[in-house]
Amino acid sequence: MTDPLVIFDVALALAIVALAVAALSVRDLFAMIVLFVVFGLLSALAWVRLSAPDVALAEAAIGAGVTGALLLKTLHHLRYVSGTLGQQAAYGVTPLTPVPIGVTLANAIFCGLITLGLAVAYLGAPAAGPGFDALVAEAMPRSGVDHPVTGVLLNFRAYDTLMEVVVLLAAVVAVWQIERGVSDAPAPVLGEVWQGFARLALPATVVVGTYLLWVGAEAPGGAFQGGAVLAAVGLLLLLTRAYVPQPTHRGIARGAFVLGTGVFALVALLVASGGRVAFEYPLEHAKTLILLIEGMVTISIAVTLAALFHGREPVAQTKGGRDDT
Amino acid sequence: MTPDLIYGLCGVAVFGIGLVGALCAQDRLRRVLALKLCSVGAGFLLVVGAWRTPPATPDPVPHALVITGIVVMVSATAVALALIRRLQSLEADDER
Amino acid sequence: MLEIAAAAFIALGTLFFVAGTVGLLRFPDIFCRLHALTKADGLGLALIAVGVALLAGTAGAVFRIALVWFFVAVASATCGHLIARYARHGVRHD
Amino acid sequence: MSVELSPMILAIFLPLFGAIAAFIAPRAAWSIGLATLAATTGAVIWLARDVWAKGAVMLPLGGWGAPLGIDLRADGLSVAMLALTSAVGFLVSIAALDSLKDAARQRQYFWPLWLLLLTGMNGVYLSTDLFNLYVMIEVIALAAVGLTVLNGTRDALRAGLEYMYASILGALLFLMGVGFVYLHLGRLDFAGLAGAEVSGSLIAAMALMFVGLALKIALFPLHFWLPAAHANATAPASALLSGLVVKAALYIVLRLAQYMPFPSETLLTLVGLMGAGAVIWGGIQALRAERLKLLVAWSTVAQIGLIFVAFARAGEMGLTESWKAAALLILAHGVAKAAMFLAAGRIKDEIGHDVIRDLDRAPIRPTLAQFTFALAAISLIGLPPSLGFIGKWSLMEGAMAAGYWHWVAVTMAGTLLSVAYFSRVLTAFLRFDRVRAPVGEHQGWALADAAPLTLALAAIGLGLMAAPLLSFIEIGYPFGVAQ
Repeated sequence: MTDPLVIFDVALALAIVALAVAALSVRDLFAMIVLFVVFGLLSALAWVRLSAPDVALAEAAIGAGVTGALLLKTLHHLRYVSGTLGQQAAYGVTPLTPVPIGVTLANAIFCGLITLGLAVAYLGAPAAGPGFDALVAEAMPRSGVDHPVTGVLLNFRAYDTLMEVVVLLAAVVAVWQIERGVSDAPAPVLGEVWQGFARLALPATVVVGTYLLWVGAEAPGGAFQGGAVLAAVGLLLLLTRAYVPQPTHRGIARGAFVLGTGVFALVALLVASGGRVAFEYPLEHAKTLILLIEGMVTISIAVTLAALFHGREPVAQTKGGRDDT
Repeated sequence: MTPDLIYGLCGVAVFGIGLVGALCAQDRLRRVLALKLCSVGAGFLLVVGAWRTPPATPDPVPHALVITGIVVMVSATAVALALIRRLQSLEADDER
Repeated sequence: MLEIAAAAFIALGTLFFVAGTVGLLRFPDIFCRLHALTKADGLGLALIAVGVALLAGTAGAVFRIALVWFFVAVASATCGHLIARYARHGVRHD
Repeated sequence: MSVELSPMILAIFLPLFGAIAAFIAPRAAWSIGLATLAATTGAVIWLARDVWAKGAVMLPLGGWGAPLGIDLRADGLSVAMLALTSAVGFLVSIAALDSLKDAARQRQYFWPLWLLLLTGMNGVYLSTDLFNLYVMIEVIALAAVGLTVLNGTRDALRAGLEYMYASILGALLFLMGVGFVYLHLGRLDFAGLAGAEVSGSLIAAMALMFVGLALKIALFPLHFWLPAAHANATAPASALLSGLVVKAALYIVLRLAQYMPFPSETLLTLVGLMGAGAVIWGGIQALRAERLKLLVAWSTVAQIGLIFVAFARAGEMGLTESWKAAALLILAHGVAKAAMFLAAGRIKDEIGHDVIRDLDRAPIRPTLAQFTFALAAISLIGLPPSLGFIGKWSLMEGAMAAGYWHWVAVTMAGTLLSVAYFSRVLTAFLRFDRVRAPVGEHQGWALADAAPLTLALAAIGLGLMAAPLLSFIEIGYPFGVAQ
């Protein structure tokens, strides 16, 4: 029969499942995170196979990259507060009560049955069933962009995308709220080679991020992928300590967090005139407006993701680093 | 055996594995990771649903939805991790 | 002809990757493993990049493949250095 | 060029802009917040007038129209939920002014988080698209977790983390369900769901979405996270979480039941049984609770169960009417529970603790807060003429008419339990014989009691307006016309 690619697909799918199992079962938390990042990258590869390059880019940059960085940062912090930094052991602040094997087994069987049910339901679903294909194809000429995914994200379902940026805003507000009074774990010294690498990588990352944003109008890429890559610039700056967040920068940071949401929502409201409803961009300006929104959203995403990585709101460290009011 | 079938089952399996982890994992960090696995599983399902046998191009709407889902998930992860960091700092203070 | 050459390069590159992976799994300590991994993978990637570049249609694509190779090489060298540094000195803070 | 506004857009965008402004200008946050709430309430009133005059209204965002685009839709039920949210929210905000006055940082973050929460909830009540609902419940989840841990205590953080796990898992189950709906139907709007033929993937989708939402509603036996989260949050946050936030997921369940080829008799019975379990278990736990706020939180678990019992009260045939009983109970619980949590917070502030056993030893009696608590309890127990009474009455009436006496029995049992656990508190309020110090009976009156008292009075008074309320939520016939 067969396409040799089927062998590749099966192997990749098995590897993905195996990595998921391994990430959950490996003892060492650092190994867990590394396995998870590899899992994310292979998932992205699978999505390339399924002709979803946009999703693959987003997953690789955000799902694997930024999430992995967040997890590593947290692990570093946990090891620092528990005094196990530099030791091989897990951080072990709270000793974990061992679960009886019976409970674990029962849970596993329960989830297994659910998964089986879902698999049966999936196999029963119409393969390559109905979809939005025809509707999108019909509406694309009126969207102002040439790349369908960007058209969906920023025009047809722009409301969803606005709310997604709102979720990001809610996250950074919540993180700043939650982490007040948490003192920073000392950043590790990474040495000359690392600094040299960062000097090389910084400009390249800026270029790649901007390119991804720009190219989104006609090819895979766009605000989210570009924003995530630019967030990596922020991570590099924070890790090399080329930039140290200062309390006086809070105002600018807040402005950058809300920039995307604000501009997006304002544009959506202001276009509603002359018989148009909210989010209905006039065709002759659609491309400009979408690019404007994408640019602002990219800035917000980049700054927000970097801030989520940094965590704590930069406050003046007084009273031994605590302000619990 | 078509790619959508293979990866669809793979996605369901990943979702199930994530579910086991979310229910069983003791460690706080591992539970966050398990939830992230669930979200990747759900992403697989949507991407697979969008797949059309070439030369037809896939349906872009689910792709956009998955991108939204990925960004939403990273936000939720960040909040959960911030909670863990704060909580673990406080608990470490207690022990001292 | 070009395709055969490309296939040969890619096959050779894959062989290096396999060798690197075997080294990763079989060598006794972290430095030997790093040695196997960075050396073999660096060469493997370069060979595969050459093979793919032979198949690439446009100059732009070749340029991009070269960029990919370059950045992966720099990143993996840096990672190798950081891992070795950590293994030798542990983490230092200031 | 004049911008044409729709009240639906305003109801979502005003809180969003308010949140942005409150985040950028933390010092002015409280005034921005109150102004935003007043404006949002105005928009909801405008929308209510529109709906009253024209019936259900629709707005295709971007002009694309479902299924490609996303439509906003408002009918009687959605306007009732919006009105509940903004009215209760407004009063809770006023109460928050007082209870957060000594905590500068809490106050600074309370407003943006609460306004984002409002954005999310209003978005849910107007949405007609499954994926959009997923994004909205995530907005709600993140803002709600932020509010849960506002006071930063260890217990609140632990509870908040559990809440976060439950919330994310619930949302992801919902997302997986959305995936299955797409596989089967190729569209995600409500209109596409209506009249879809039942298949394996649709059943899987329904099950996933229901379990996900049940996790967010804290329906028994998935309620494990709720008591700690609601009991340990700061008082205005508890009022918002218990009174409003769980209602958003409940509302989605109502909508899904409306559009999906939902109920077979067995399924409804299952839902009713889960509700009955919640009524009994929540009641028992509330009886055993040692702290006032924990008791109130457990009573939320029980009351949510009651709403599901109301939903199942008359089986499949009765669903065209049953949802109204459920909706009435949702409204009644929203108002009364917000009042009760605020009152409990006031009592705790004045007395200095909320250990139920020692409430009657306190020489300080915050009389007005205690009175408010009692009024809210009347509505939650379901004594006439409160809105809770009307809800319970229509529940039992329907169950009796359909001959489903077991649901009547469950409701009676739940009512008795609620009488029992609330009287634990009320007797403590009224006993003075264990007080050592001279009693300052009228101590602890404060302007801060005004907002909860208004809410409690509304919970009672709305019962007198039940008939117009019912005819209003029927606009747009959410569940079709009754036979």
